[in-house]
Amino acid sequence: MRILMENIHKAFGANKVLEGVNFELEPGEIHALMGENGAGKSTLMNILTGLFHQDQGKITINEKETVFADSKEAEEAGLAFIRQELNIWPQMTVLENLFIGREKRNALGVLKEKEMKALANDVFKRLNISIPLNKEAGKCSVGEQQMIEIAKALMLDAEVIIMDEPTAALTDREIRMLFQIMKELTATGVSLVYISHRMEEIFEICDRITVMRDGVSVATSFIKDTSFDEIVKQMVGRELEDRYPERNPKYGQTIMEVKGLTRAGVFEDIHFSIKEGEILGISGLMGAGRTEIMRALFGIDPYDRGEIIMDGKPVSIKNPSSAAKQGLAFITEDRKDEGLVLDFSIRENIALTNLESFAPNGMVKATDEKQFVKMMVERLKVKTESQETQAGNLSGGNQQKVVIAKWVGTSPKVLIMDEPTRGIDVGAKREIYNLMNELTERGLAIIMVSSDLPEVLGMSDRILVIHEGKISGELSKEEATQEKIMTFATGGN
Amino acid sequence: MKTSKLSTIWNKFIPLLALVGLIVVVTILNPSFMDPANIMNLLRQISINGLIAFGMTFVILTGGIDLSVGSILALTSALSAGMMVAGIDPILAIVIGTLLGAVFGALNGVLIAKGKLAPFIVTLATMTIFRGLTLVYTGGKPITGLGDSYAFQLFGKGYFLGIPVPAVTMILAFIVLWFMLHKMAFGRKTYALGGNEKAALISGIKVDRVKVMIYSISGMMAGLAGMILTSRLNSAQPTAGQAYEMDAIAAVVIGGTSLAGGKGRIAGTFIGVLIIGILNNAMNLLGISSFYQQVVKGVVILIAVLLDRKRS
Amino acid sequence: MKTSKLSTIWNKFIPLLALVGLIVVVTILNPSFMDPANIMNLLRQISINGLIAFGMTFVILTGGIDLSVGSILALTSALSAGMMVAGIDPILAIVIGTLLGAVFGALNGVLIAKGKLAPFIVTLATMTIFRGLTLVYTGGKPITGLGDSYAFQLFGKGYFLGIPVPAVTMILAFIVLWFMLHKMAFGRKTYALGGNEKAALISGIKVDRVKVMIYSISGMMAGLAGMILTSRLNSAQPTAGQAYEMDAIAAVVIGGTSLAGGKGRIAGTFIGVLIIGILNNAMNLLGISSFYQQVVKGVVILIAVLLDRKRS
Amino acid sequence: SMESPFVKDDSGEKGNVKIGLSVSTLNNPFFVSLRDAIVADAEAKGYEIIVVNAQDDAATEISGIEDLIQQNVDVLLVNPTDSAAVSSAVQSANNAGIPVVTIDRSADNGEVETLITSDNVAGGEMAANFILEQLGEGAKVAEIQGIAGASATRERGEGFHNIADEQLDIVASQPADFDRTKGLTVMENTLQGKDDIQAVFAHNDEMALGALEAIKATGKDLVVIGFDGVEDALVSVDAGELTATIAQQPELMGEEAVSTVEKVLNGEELEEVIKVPLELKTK
Ligand SMILES: Nc1ncnc2c1ncn2[C@@H]1O[C@H](COP(=O)(O)OP(=O)(O)OP(=O)(O)O)[C@@H](O)[C@H]1O
Ligand SMILES: Nc1ncnc2c1ncn2[C@@H]1O[C@H](COP(=O)(O)OP(=O)(O)OP(=O)(O)O)[C@@H](O)[C@H]1O
Ligand SMILES: [Mg+2]
Ligand SMILES: [Mg+2]
Repeated sequence: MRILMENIHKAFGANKVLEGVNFELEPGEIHALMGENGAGKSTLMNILTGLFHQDQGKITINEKETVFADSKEAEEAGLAFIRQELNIWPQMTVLENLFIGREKRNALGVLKEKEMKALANDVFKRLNISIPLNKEAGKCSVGEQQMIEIAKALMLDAEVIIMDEPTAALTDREIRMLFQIMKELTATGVSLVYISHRMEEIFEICDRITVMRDGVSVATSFIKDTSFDEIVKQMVGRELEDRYPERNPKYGQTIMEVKGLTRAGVFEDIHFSIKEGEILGISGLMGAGRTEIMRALFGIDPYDRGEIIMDGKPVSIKNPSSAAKQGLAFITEDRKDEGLVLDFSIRENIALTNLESFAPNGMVKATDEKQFVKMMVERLKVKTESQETQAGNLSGGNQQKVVIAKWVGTSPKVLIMDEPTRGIDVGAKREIYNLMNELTERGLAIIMVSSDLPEVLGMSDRILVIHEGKISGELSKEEATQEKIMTFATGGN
Repeated sequence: MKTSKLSTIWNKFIPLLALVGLIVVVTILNPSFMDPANIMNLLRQISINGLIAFGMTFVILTGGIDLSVGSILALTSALSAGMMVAGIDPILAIVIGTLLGAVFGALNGVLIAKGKLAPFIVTLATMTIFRGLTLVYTGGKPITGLGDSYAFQLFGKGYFLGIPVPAVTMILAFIVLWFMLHKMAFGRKTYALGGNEKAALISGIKVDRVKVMIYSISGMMAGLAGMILTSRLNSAQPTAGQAYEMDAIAAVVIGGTSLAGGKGRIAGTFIGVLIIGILNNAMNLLGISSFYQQVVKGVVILIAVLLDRKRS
Repeated sequence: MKTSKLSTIWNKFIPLLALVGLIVVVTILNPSFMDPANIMNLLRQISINGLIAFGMTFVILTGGIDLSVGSILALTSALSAGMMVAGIDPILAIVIGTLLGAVFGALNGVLIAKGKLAPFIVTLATMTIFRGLTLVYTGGKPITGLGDSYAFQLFGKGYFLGIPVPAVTMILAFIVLWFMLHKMAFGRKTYALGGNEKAALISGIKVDRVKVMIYSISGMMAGLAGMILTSRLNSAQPTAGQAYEMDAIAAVVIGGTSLAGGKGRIAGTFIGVLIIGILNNAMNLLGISSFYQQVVKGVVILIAVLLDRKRS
Repeated sequence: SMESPFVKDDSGEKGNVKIGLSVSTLNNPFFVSLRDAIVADAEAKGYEIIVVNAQDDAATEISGIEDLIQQNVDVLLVNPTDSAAVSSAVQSANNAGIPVVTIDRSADNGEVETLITSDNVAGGEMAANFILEQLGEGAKVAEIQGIAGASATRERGEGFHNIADEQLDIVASQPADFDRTKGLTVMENTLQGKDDIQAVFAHNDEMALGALEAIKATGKDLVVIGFDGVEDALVSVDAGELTATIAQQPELMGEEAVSTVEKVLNGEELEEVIKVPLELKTK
């Protein structure tokens, strides 16, 4: 299928999101689409697949001008879209999820369960994954859910597959598998649009790249003719220093110790300690249980056994409120679902964790609050017109900064960051790394859970690897390599 | 992790166990509860709440609610009784009455889907409107003199193979709706809507159409219940069906369907209907003072949902 | 982005405009509506729904609902009347009655928060239970003979600076609750809970405690309304307060608060209360038949929420 | 203070007489008939009449009466939901100088010109006596009660129990909220528990007619007595299905009410209570 999008414009109300984008897709190619958060990548693809309609501009498919009335029509025409926001029905089974809206049925609308099961098994075999078809999708990890989405798209036998950050939640093993399949697909003439913030991936798998900046397509080039630095320059409009800032950690005393933390069937005998000024990276395969451990540490989920020691004193953490009192802070992996109140303004979100300090006797002191939020917004370089902007209207990177701001504002001793840069563009990533550096320099300890191996290697002072709920290895910054981490992560040693 | 599969199966049976427990207790306290005659009684009595609750199950599965069912019941009852008095064939009037229920339900559905309004407030408003229209139409007085068509009498009061016809109607409706919900694409869409409406829309499900369908089903079941009631009472009562929505909702929730939508089973609703029906029947049989009956009923609802909650 | 700010301000005024429009129409149709005496009438009439609706606003802002307010009103009314008959000082009885309302509300809150149950079903159950307890306590009969304490009479029937005392009470409650909602940390937590409960919990908010507080407030307002009603009726009626939850919810929603939680204002609720109150008052003044009144009321609720919807 | 600063001036133009009527509910055919009778008679006499409906809620009732006062009615006809609860509304009318006539139920406080009522207690007694006549002492009866707490429930029950407690055997007593559907199910369940019942007394005709459907379904032939004498019930009695009904006479009450209005306007002396006779209707 040949697709040509010319001079696409789109505004949401007064917010001009796309202002002249050109994009083309040839049969059998993998075409990368890159750009900062909020550049309009997802919006462009939503327009192509009929969810939104452009205000101006033309879409030509196989030399014919085309407008899809809705996403279903695009799907029927052979365009599959793996969306950035997972479309998962947590309470339905994996099988039901795979076929929602496109159930196999007879003329009367009666479902053909057997046929659907067979199809699902085929695609899972092809993806080399083994999620039970009758498992509730909500009980699958984010990574597994992502694989379900990929499977859904593959089952459509589409001519064009659009992947909007499919690897953000995946670990190396799944990514390898995915790339393998992408190669196979292109060999049969299927073309792919690949949106990602991970530069390595783009260079590994894509044929061409279009870079977007501020709603405009700035350049399209062949991957072999371009370079890392050039793309970054096109994206952010300036040169960027190294991807990871240099770290010169100065450790203080041990601030937190965890001993024998166990929750039956989920994680077992988790043991570690962390010093002031240190970044402890936590790596592992998807579903290894890293998030579960962090949730237990922060008092969101219970644990069966074990001890948490802060500043040398055993503490009891029953809920997030008591965790915060002990000086912990937690940036969750899912900012929309667990990090932000999307209807709240930036101010209200940042103030939420700090209400006690603005409202010592229950009354909120509005001026103190504004002052404080202003300071945080400036310090984290949140891009916004005003602190009254609704959090839901911010781009992903800026949302993440708001989540970080709300916790940094509490002056914690230990900051837990679960996938701190998931779905965030290079520029914003670098800012978050700088911030992590700045915080540790001031004596804060950071526990960073990440599935992005270069990030783990680039930022951690020490690395713990989790395999099936147990610590399978510990590596210092010096000895750590991708291979060693993967060995531990898969249970080898 | 391993226990979870076992406990999932176990969980499905919690409402059933509650039901069995209730039956055992009631039978011990008053053995005449188990009389075939009383069982038939019970089946007939629950048929109206049963029909309404089955329709309500679809609505609640989508995360909605239908407060107007009682008023739809009264309005369709009045309209079909009016038709009968005007000389229309009673069976035809029953069919029209049931379909009118679907039409009123569709009106709810259109307001909710196209107006993008909360189901609670829409059906709260139509509850008032339909009730008002019923009172206007009947002038506040029952409509009687519906003739003595045998078929019509049979519909509410007759027996088929020894089972009360309303109960047979309810069971048939259950089978049809169960099939729609669990074996047809429409049922999948119902669950999808309740589980994640935005995603359903993005997945190309015609969300509005499904909603209109679902509220039509709810209205239609209320209309059908209205027809049974008309036959049972041999008249149309302008005040019929008041607060019926509450019993229906309670039955759905006791049966394990989540008010947040996306999760639940119509078979559970059937059990919920039986639990509430048995409770009402048994408290009468046991001669429990009516004041305490309310307290007991409330407490049983609470216990049922608490048990249900424990399982997750 | 720029227009949106303007339209946000505009939007806040939609319920207010609806109110003004209604007042103009009514006054044209029957100028005696604007009589100071009638305005005072009106204020007194809306005070009970006002108090309940203010409390309900908190509940709905968290995405919950409280169906038990009418029953709490009846139960506290009966209990405090019982106290007065037993010779307790009427003012003390009023204070205790109001606090008992908070206690019953807290019970709802604990069941919802600790039991992790849906507010709808919990308050549906307690609605039945509290009503049953009221009937048990009163034996189904009104409680009379409350003595003739002047202060007590004043509470429901008196005037303060020419304004009916119940209206003064309502306005005071409004000011206190407005302050709590918009100027205190507690209010912020209420919104946060409704906007994203998970995020609120993870932000260290004691979600359970806030919920208990919120249902206590709702119960307390119902209790206070019950005290006013007791004084106005000079007796406690076991059947008082039936279906009051519906008017309160309608007022909250007409005032622009979303049933999904997280969005809305208590000032809007005040406007909603006025709209419903004026509607009831005006339809009586205009001599509209009570059957049609229901139809009109339902239609007005629909129009109000449709208008409100248009603004987003 | 207890006084409103905004006193209504009732010096308004005389001539056209305006009556305000507050009915307790229109969800019951008896009260619908009562309203119809009053409205018809009043209009026949050339009075203007405004009706408000309390929907069985005391607070709504007070609001409605206040709204009537606001409209400068010359006489208030009030059919209270409850005699205690209506008092403050009656007092408001007194303050505005509007004469009040209560119908069916009285007001505990406030000045009332007169009460027009059928004697519910006597009606309950009539029902019990009728069963005694039909079946003799010790007959097994079931009582189907109205809405718990409603005055009609209390008074009719009281009259019935006055006689029945001593001379009959009350085997079941359950409320069916004056509702025909509930009358039906309550009767079904009661018959299930106790199949030796000989007679049924229902606090109104609606419930009696519902109970009758349940009894017909079992093929039994019991003595069933209703209360009110609504059209349906009278038809049923004539058809030999319902054994009897203690008929109130809404038409007569309506007529009485309107002529009382006339007397009040003329300043005539009135008796404290005007009793409208109840009538035992049998085939
Ligand atoms: N439905 C919508 N209504 C209003 N604004 C929207 C809507 N969808 C997207 N936007 C805005 O459009 C802009 C572009 O968003 P888009 O999701 O296309 O960015 P993106 O390039 O995919 O970014 P990311 O890398 O963070 O996914 C953002 O400013 C976003 O806030
Ligand atoms: N809500 C849930 N109910 C049951 N099991 C769950 C739930 N969420 C996650 N799990 C399971 O718990 C295990 C650990 O998941 P967790 O999210 O902690 O993994 P992770 O290492 O953080 O990986 P990810 O990269 O996917 O976040 C997985 O096997 C997952 O399937
Ligand atoms: Mg995007
Ligand atoms: Mg994780």
